[in-house]
Amino acid sequence: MGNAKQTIARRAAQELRDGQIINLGIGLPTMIANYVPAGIDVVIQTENGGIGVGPAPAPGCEDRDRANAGNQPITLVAGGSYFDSATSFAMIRGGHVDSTFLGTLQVDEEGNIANWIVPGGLLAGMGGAMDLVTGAKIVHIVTEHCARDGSSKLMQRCTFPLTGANEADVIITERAVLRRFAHRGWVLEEVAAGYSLADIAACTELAYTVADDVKLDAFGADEAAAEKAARSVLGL
Amino acid sequence: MGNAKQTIARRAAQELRDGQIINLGIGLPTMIANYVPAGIDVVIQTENGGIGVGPAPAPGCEDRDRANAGNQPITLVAGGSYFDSATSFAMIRGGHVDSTFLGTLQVDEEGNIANWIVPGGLLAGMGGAMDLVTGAKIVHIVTEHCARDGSSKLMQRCTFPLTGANEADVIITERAVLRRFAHRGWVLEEVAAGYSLADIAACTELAYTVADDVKLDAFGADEAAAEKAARSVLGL
Amino acid sequence: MSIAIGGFIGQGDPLTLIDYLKTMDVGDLTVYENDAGYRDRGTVELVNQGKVKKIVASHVGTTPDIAKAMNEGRLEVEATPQGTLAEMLRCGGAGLGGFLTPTGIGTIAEEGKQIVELNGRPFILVPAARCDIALVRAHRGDTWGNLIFRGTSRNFNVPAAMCADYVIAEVENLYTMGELDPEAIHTSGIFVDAVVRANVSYCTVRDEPLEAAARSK
Amino acid sequence: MSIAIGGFIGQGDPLTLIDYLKTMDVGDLTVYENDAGYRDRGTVELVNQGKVKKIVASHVGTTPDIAKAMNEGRLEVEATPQGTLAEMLRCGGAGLGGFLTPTGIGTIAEEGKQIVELNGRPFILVPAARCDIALVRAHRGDTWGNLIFRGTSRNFNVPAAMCADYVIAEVENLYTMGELDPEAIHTSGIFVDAVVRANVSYCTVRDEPLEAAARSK
Repeated sequence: MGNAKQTIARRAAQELRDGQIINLGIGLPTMIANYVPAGIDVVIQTENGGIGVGPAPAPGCEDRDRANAGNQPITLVAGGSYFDSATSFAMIRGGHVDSTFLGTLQVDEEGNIANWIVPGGLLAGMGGAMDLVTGAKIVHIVTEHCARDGSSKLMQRCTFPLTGANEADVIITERAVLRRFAHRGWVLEEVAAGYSLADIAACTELAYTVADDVKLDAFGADEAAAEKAARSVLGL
Repeated sequence: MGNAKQTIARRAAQELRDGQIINLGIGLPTMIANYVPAGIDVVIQTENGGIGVGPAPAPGCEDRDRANAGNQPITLVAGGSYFDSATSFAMIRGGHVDSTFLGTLQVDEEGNIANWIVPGGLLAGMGGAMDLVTGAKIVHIVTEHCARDGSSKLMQRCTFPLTGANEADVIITERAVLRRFAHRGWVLEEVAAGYSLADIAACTELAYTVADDVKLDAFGADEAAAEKAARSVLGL
Repeated sequence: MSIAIGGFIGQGDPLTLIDYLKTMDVGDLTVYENDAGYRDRGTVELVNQGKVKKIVASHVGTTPDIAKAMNEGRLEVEATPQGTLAEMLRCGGAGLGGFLTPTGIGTIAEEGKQIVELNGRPFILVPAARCDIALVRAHRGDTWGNLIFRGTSRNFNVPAAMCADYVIAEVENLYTMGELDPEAIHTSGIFVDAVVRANVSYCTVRDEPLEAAARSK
Repeated sequence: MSIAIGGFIGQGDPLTLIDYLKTMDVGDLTVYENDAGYRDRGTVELVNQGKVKKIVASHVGTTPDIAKAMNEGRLEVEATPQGTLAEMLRCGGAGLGGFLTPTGIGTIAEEGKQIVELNGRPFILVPAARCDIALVRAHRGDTWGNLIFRGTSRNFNVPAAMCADYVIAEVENLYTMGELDPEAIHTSGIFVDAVVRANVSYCTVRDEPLEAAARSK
């Protein structure tokens, strides 16, 4: 599964539409910027106070006052600008951000998201995640399908404290893409290369229906091939 | 009473303290800026979005985008700046303006102020007055003592719709200065030249006590003298 | 349909867009604006055309025709404290449901509003105003909609530009992206949906102030 | 005593003032800040000195010592959504009693809060935070307290500078009045009570991000 994150980021980037304003969470979601399809121009907002985030600066050109919410150095593209935190969350909460991509610990049947605290674990804090899932027009959950212990992160009902209730719109994992509709609930739209419908059913707890036109081998072929090659080299 | 407004503005300016941030209402209050005592530096905020209002520009040098809330051309002194209306009222409501000077139709025993609408009259609107009387630390009412029909503007109880309840701190008229204290209510502190304690009592409906050290002939002597001279010239 | 309009008794009024609106077949508008313009110019023109049902404003004393329209029952005016109006628009743009203000407690501004007590102090609960359209004017703007205002013409243009589903800005000077200083943008293009060139000017301060304006606050 | 502190995990943290606070004999502080600093630098130092009773923050994962202080019962942390915290400070500075936010509905952010329904939609009523003191940092400032920030170091410095009875700004570059562009001031001197020169730097982005920071959002 070494390539799972890349598979997810690459597939998630296919969700982008030209002209959209997006916010990318820390970690895996930030990688999505590396896979923006040709011909698609998106504007990246960072909740600590910048819009128009561009490529990372060249080594040695980092600037203390140009960073994202994960403290990684950034640049701004032409037309970008800076603002304060109250204004930033006016943008986010006010629905001016089209789409957000966030990792998660759990996501469930009702679109509930739990991504900020493990009961009994150390409190870090929700940061801007609660505002992002509430305010962004489309909330994409980008996550490995299963937790480290093998249990499904796509649960019937979240057991951890929620980040947002009824907010998840799309789930993108290294194995599948599910989209949630008002009346139908979660619909399985795509299955990644190397997985079958039965595989997805086996590792998914939340109820979903399978789209009539579900796409098999829809994405991840490159990574699956690379993985297979690696395994074969290793004699696995 | 041709000089009444000047008398009021001149006396009101004596209330200013060095370093204060003030907001001046349209009309008579704006005249106070002409009488700021030597050695006193105040910063003038205008609620339409400027701070550090300076002298009026020279004729011909007016700028469409530098005006006060009454649409009069302004300049800014060094250190002044511009801002939007939401920020302007954050300043005003948030108690960052030390003192405001406003005209009124009525002011009463409880410090109620009515200065924005006459029942049955045309609606113009309260503008920023309600926010100013609520937010400014000290609210100075600067007004002629009596209305045109001779009735006292310093009433037992306002009869017009209020601008603010329990907000007036100081009343400055061409005849007297009264200050309101939490437990004592209104206290007559000064009487202008040409008026006696009995004169003030006769034209004031709101209840007040007379300060032990009330000052008679406290202000307005110049204007009273000028008026007397004018009357004498006219043979009145 | 609700429209937020920037400007302050002429200063920074989006007259190009208002002129355009005058040519359109629209009606029943509810306008959120500090005022109705200056003298016979601005939103008052839409009122005189019968396009406006209601105006939520802090002061309409600078446009004498508004009083006439009210008296004749052609227009409803909801008088709102200036700071409350600015915050209503900002909150509408910020995704907030409303806010608690001490302004207007004990006055008719309370009427029809819920009062909430916090720490023994009463506040008026004011619902946010989210509009369908906003019209604003800026001194400089780029093709993405970043805006920079000039002087006291910034005023309600900033909160108005935040509060609507579709925001149109007229700009006196149009720049390409990257020409404006990223530290000095007053309104980010994220809030703005369309930019047009301003083709008429506004003129305020060289006129004598109206008596009505001078009398009231 | 309550203190609002600007900055965002190091970016724009007022370290000169925090260093000064370290030398002072104060305690029982309640701090409103996005976080507790970065690694071992910032408000976390005041916590380690035992000066802080409670911190209201959106995220304290970038300062490992905070977890220790919480576990040992030396510190109370009130986790608050980042946008809610920014708005609490702004509202405190704007004289508002509070605001209604949809953020956190259906989560523990609701706990102990009043829920207000408007047009069928529930909102959390969040009381404003008005603090005794605020500490902020700016790139440029003049002797009256006008401030201009740089890049993403603007962040919480703007709302923090509004919300307190006494606001102290450290500035990297001090100017005399009139040297800063009146159109480009981010925080007006009306909000600021004292200005000092910043004499220490902060450094964030050249370090590798902490694992804790990278893991959580």
